[in-house]
Amino acid sequence: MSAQTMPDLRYSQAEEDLRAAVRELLADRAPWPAILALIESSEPTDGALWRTLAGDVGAAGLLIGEQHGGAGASFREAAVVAEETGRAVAPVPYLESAVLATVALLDSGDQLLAGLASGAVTAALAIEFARMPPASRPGAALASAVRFVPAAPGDPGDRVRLSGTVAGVAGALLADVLLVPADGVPFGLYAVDSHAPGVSLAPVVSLDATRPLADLTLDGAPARLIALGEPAAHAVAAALTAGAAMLACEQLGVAERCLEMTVAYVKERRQFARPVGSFQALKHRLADVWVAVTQARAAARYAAACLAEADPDTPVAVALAKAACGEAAVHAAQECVQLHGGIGFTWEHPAHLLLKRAKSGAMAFGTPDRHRAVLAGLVGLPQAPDSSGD
Amino acid sequence: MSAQTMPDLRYSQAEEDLRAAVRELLADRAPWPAILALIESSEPTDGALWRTLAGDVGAAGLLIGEQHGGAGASFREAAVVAEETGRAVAPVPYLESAVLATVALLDSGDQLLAGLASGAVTAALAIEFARMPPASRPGAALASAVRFVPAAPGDPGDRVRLSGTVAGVAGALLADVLLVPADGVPFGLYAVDSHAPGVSLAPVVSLDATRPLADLTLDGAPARLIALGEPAAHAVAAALTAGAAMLACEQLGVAERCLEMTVAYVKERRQFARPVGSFQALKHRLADVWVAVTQARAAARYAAACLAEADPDTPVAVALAKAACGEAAVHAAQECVQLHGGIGFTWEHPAHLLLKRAKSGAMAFGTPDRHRAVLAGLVGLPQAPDSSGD
Amino acid sequence: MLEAAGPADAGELRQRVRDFLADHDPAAMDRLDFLHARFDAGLAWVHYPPGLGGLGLSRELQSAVDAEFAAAGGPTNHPERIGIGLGMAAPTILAFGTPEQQSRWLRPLWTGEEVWCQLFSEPGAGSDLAGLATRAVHEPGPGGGHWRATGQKVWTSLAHRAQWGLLLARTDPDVPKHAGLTYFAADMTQQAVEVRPLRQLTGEAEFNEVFLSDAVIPDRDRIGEVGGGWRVAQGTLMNERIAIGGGALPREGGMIGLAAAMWREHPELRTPGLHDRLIRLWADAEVARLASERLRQQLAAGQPGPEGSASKVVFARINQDLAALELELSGADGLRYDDWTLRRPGEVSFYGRRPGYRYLRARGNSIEGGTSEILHNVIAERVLGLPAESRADTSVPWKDLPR
Amino acid sequence: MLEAAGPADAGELRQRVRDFLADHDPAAMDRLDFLHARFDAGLAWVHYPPGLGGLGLSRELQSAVDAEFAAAGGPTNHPERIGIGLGMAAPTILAFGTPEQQSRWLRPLWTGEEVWCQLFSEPGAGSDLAGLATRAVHEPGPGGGHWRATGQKVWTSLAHRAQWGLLLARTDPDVPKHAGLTYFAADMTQQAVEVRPLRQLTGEAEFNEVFLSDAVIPDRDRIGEVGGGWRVAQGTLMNERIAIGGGALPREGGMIGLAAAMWREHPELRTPGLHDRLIRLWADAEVARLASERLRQQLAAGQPGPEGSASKVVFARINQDLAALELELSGADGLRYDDWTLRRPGEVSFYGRRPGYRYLRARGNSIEGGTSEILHNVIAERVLGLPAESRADTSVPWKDLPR
Repeated sequence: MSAQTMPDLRYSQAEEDLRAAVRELLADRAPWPAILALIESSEPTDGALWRTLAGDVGAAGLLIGEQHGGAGASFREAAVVAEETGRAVAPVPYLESAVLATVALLDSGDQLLAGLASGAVTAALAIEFARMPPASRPGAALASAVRFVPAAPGDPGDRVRLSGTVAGVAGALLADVLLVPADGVPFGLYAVDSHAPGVSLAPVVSLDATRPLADLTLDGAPARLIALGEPAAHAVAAALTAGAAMLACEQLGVAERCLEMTVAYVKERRQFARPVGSFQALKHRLADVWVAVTQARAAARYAAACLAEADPDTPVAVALAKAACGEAAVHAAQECVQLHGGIGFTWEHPAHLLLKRAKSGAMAFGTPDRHRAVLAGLVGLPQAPDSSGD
Repeated sequence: MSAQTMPDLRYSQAEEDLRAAVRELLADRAPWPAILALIESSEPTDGALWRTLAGDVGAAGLLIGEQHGGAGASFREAAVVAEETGRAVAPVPYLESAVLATVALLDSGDQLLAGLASGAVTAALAIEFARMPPASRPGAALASAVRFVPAAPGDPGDRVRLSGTVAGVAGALLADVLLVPADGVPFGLYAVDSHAPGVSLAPVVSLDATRPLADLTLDGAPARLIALGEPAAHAVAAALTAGAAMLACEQLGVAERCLEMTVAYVKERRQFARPVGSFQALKHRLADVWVAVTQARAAARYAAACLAEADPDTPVAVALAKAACGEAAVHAAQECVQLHGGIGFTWEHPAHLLLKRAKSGAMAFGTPDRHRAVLAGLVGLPQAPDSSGD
Repeated sequence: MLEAAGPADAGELRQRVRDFLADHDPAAMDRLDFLHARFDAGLAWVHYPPGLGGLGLSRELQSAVDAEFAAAGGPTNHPERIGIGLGMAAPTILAFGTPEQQSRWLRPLWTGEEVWCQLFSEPGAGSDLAGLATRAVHEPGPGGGHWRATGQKVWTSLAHRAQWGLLLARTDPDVPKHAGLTYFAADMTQQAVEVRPLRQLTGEAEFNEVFLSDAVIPDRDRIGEVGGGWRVAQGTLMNERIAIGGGALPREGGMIGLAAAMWREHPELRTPGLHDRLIRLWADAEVARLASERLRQQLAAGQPGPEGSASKVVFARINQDLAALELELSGADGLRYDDWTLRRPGEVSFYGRRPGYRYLRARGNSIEGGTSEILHNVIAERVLGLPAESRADTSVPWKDLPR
Repeated sequence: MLEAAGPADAGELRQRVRDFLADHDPAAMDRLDFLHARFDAGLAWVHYPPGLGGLGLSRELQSAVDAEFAAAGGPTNHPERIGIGLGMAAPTILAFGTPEQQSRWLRPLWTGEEVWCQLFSEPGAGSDLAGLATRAVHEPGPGGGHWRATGQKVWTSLAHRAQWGLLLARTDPDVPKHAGLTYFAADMTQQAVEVRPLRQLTGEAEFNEVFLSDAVIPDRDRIGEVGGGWRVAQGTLMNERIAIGGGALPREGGMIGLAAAMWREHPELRTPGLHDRLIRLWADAEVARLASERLRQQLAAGQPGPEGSASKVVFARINQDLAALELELSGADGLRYDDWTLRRPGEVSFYGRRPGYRYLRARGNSIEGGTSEILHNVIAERVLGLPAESRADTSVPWKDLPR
């Protein structure tokens, strides 16, 4: 993408209105004490809040066309919701269902889209949350450990059965439907009812307790074919790419919240009879965080805009955003803990929720380091040979 | 080297006495204005000062055995002199003649050693100043562009003639004797009179003007054999290894001087009606420089001690020291320029002498990056495969 | 970006340039005559007001105009030689000058007939610009009388070629320092102004020292109120920071392009550690470019944000790191320099000459135009609202401050 | 290092241990009886004075003693469980305690019969320790009377297992804050001391909050002068920083060993960027180890340097960077944690459990035992002699400070 066709990197008024609605809901329904209580409970996702966000606010249907009951909006609007769920460390499967699973279904025009758009159905893409989006070799990167097996006697014609395991799936525990990429001849994408026989989900103790993961085991689970071959591979690749970009936007929100929380704290906290925010070394470090946020924001907006316009520069934009926002979020969260001093190191203070969301998000869909390696390939900066023996 | 046999990393009283003598001489004879004037002159090395340091103070003979008129001291003492020549950005070929050339000759017991020890003779090793010491494959890394040719009619038996070029040789312009590694059958080390016919030295405009480089061209220059085959390769490798270690010590001196100069300046310089050194952000940055210096000092001492004891851990110690001291010196010098503000950016202020010595020194004998790559090989941390295509 | 102001405007504007070119053949006209005519037609800088070289349009439309003129082979005003005039003096004159000053100065400024320089920093007033000591004393007379200025300024680019200097001077030492400053345009060609080259660590004398010894400044050349110089200077500095840190560049524009090219062209110089630094800096540079672009879009839409300070800070860091990388990547060549001879370059370039020069020159990027330390203070205090440093120096009369 | 004190000493000392072991068969003796005998023979910590578990020898000789005892299968005092006693309380008691206090406390401290903890930080007094609010009021009586202490302390490791707490309390609010503090050893087992677990972001409650409600402290358990507590506390803190940052380790000891092992064992997880970080951190960790070793040599030779602050700062940075690297190197496993259940671990370990725990725990390394920010201040002001922060809080009575 050349400078001549640089997209608008600002937020539109409609996007700001959407942001305000989401922020108000999350501030009201998911304040820090509620989240801290939730992660100690047996169900760390707030299903009721998710239904409100998905259905009433319409966040679940943003990317879905109007013909399926969605808003027909773009990744620009979806990005704004991701920023807000990041800011709030919201315990809802927005990224998992409204981005990952939804994008995997978009091209198929499958009937599930209507349920997703209304918020009646929640779905998850059964792929490891750590998985990198495929960059240059989509086919090779999409191998799945799940295999389809011939349909059982009496199964309808579009049904097969799936067996295999997928570790560390995000959003699976709350999902009604699991979208399962499976290898066979050829690669396919299938829908599996999460309560069907042969489906078992084992909760994982995740580093980010607000985003529960689960290990999925399928043992002859009945499945409905969504897409086969190249369309299936494309659907999964598109979902991972969009997921990485929207997660980057989520991380921008995390970084912004960390900065705001820290700035507010250092203005209040007094040591040596002065606000600690009057100490220049801390001021300069917070200025550095703010600078990192301004940079990350531009990268996040560019990725959202490229995705919205299906721009050929999208792989570069997503790798840039995932690396920049991941590092900004971790930087901001680590400074948030540090500059809160001892209190930021306690369980009772929400700083750790932001830190764990930041660090987990930076690793999900590939670390900043791996995204820079992809970037190097995309922009023609090949690696050096091993020189340790010279 | 295990923790049980950790050498003494402190400075002995004898070393401190030597340091004081060298520091006094250099402060007296090579103050900043003198060096600034020298680098604008046609001869940027101070020959008279070098003769005093080499002969009267005895710096040239530290590494040379008493049987050749030297002090029979060790690399620990030599390191202290290097720290001081670094501190002063001294325009003398201590590293070039008293370390590089001297170490190349040590094992041969050649007659030149007596002249070097007394300061009567100055020598240079004709090898590119940027050359890495060989780590794991000494032979392969020592290929030379100079070739020996059969002796001319009438040449004495131990004489041959050399032809070829060596770019960017340090200390060659002031040297009486050039020690030239040459390929042939086999690799050899030769002594060439720098004023002999067939020897031409073209001065190079060097980034560190206090350390002039020259491009050497030999065209049938008469040469005397010093060592042949494995002993020659070993002599050159030992010289490069010792050179890298002593250069690291020199860089420790550069870093220390930068820190001292900057601390003194920020205590004096007032802006906003306060010393700028009272601003906490600057204080913390200077504390970081001091921390880097304390770390670099330990690495430099360890390298000197390992060399002194011919410890098998020497390759690790030298790579560590060259990387750590190079980065500390550049860090300290860059902060020196920055924290002096505009004045540090001018030609009249000596900060740039330190900056150029620091940056050049970090690149000579291999950048910190290349030394870390060697280290990775030495300690068994192999590189990763190229993953940009994943 | 053209869409932002509507395609009708851009099309109409292009047509207007073509109409102008139909009447003014650049091949047939004297260069200055052509530039004067272009200015008078409002096609110099279309975002300036009518009558002052512009048409009161969006700033973003200018690139279309420049492209039309370039395509037609029109002479340029050599913007690379008059950067201070275009980037700092002109916006200041537009914002704070009288209509008479605007008419008098902007046309020859834009055509390059009159070069401008900036007389702000002093040896004792760098980061603490408001502490400056150059005095200007008023002498009554007809037309408001005149001022006599005495003092020493440093870090003055182009002073030896300048007709005018943007001068910040102390006109009242008896009030706190920020309140006692006044802003002038000083005639640099008078005898009382002496310009001496100031040599940098690169060997060049890109800057100058300027000595004012009872230099005369008519009161009509005062910009803004007496005692109001600090506010005017802040406007100039904001424009300087945007000029240094925020230039529009294509992908791989600037220092990153040089480093990436060397990497691609010299596989034998590559090392793994340098690759990691390079790709980090490539990503940083591209993200910084996007952030500058976003800032420009906000400015064009009348939503100025505080991100300009971030751009300058980021630019300096990336430029310095890239220059260091490029030098280390140069291998043995990195130990060489091209030339230490004292020279006075005709224009400023961060990207000229060889890697050694670029490495050294880049060290200045975090000093010139507001040090990175001062910009961090600006961000912390003005953007984040953190408490200001305790300042003993802002409430007492300047003359009573310790020095 | 044995050479430093002369081989005769080391040999003689080894012989003395062997003689002791000949008379005291660890296999045949009660564990505590053995430890008491070892203490009484001066073989507990040989650099302590005779009569207090030592022989007045060089600290460096201790490792030879420990090695002899270990080789003979002697029981240890489980130093990993009584780190605060050994690292902080003992040096403080030795430096500032009365002979009676030394005799009373050091023996059970060393054997582990009495566990010590540290009651310094408060919710409102972290970096600004001298601003603490826990009050101790004197009540006259025989033997100097006693004190009654009330207040809240935080970040107290081992408080739930401790017999004694090193308490810093305010005994005079009417003088400036540093002058009104006194140092005590408080009996932690009394009713008036309540210990509550304080949970960290790791899920563990490694630390505690301690509430003192009119806790009684006999005046004989005061350490140092009334009003002289700040000086005593400084000694304790210096020892704490050395204990955290300066432990003697072999090459690849600590976090670097874990990261290097994962690198070597999992080629499939390697990426080029992580390699660059790993080898940088390997070099940093090894250099930091050498610097700590150099510091220990200086201390042993009676040349204490200020490098202890550097060790703590460097340790925290390297540990944090390595823990982050190890987590990222873990691949998909890095998104998992072992257990968030609230637990009270028996001992503190930076290197225990899995990478997720180590990453989170390491964030505390730059906060506990003096934040890295405070240590930077210490270096800048006490080592480099830069001007102190302007302090409004050091000259007015504590009670008049804003809070």
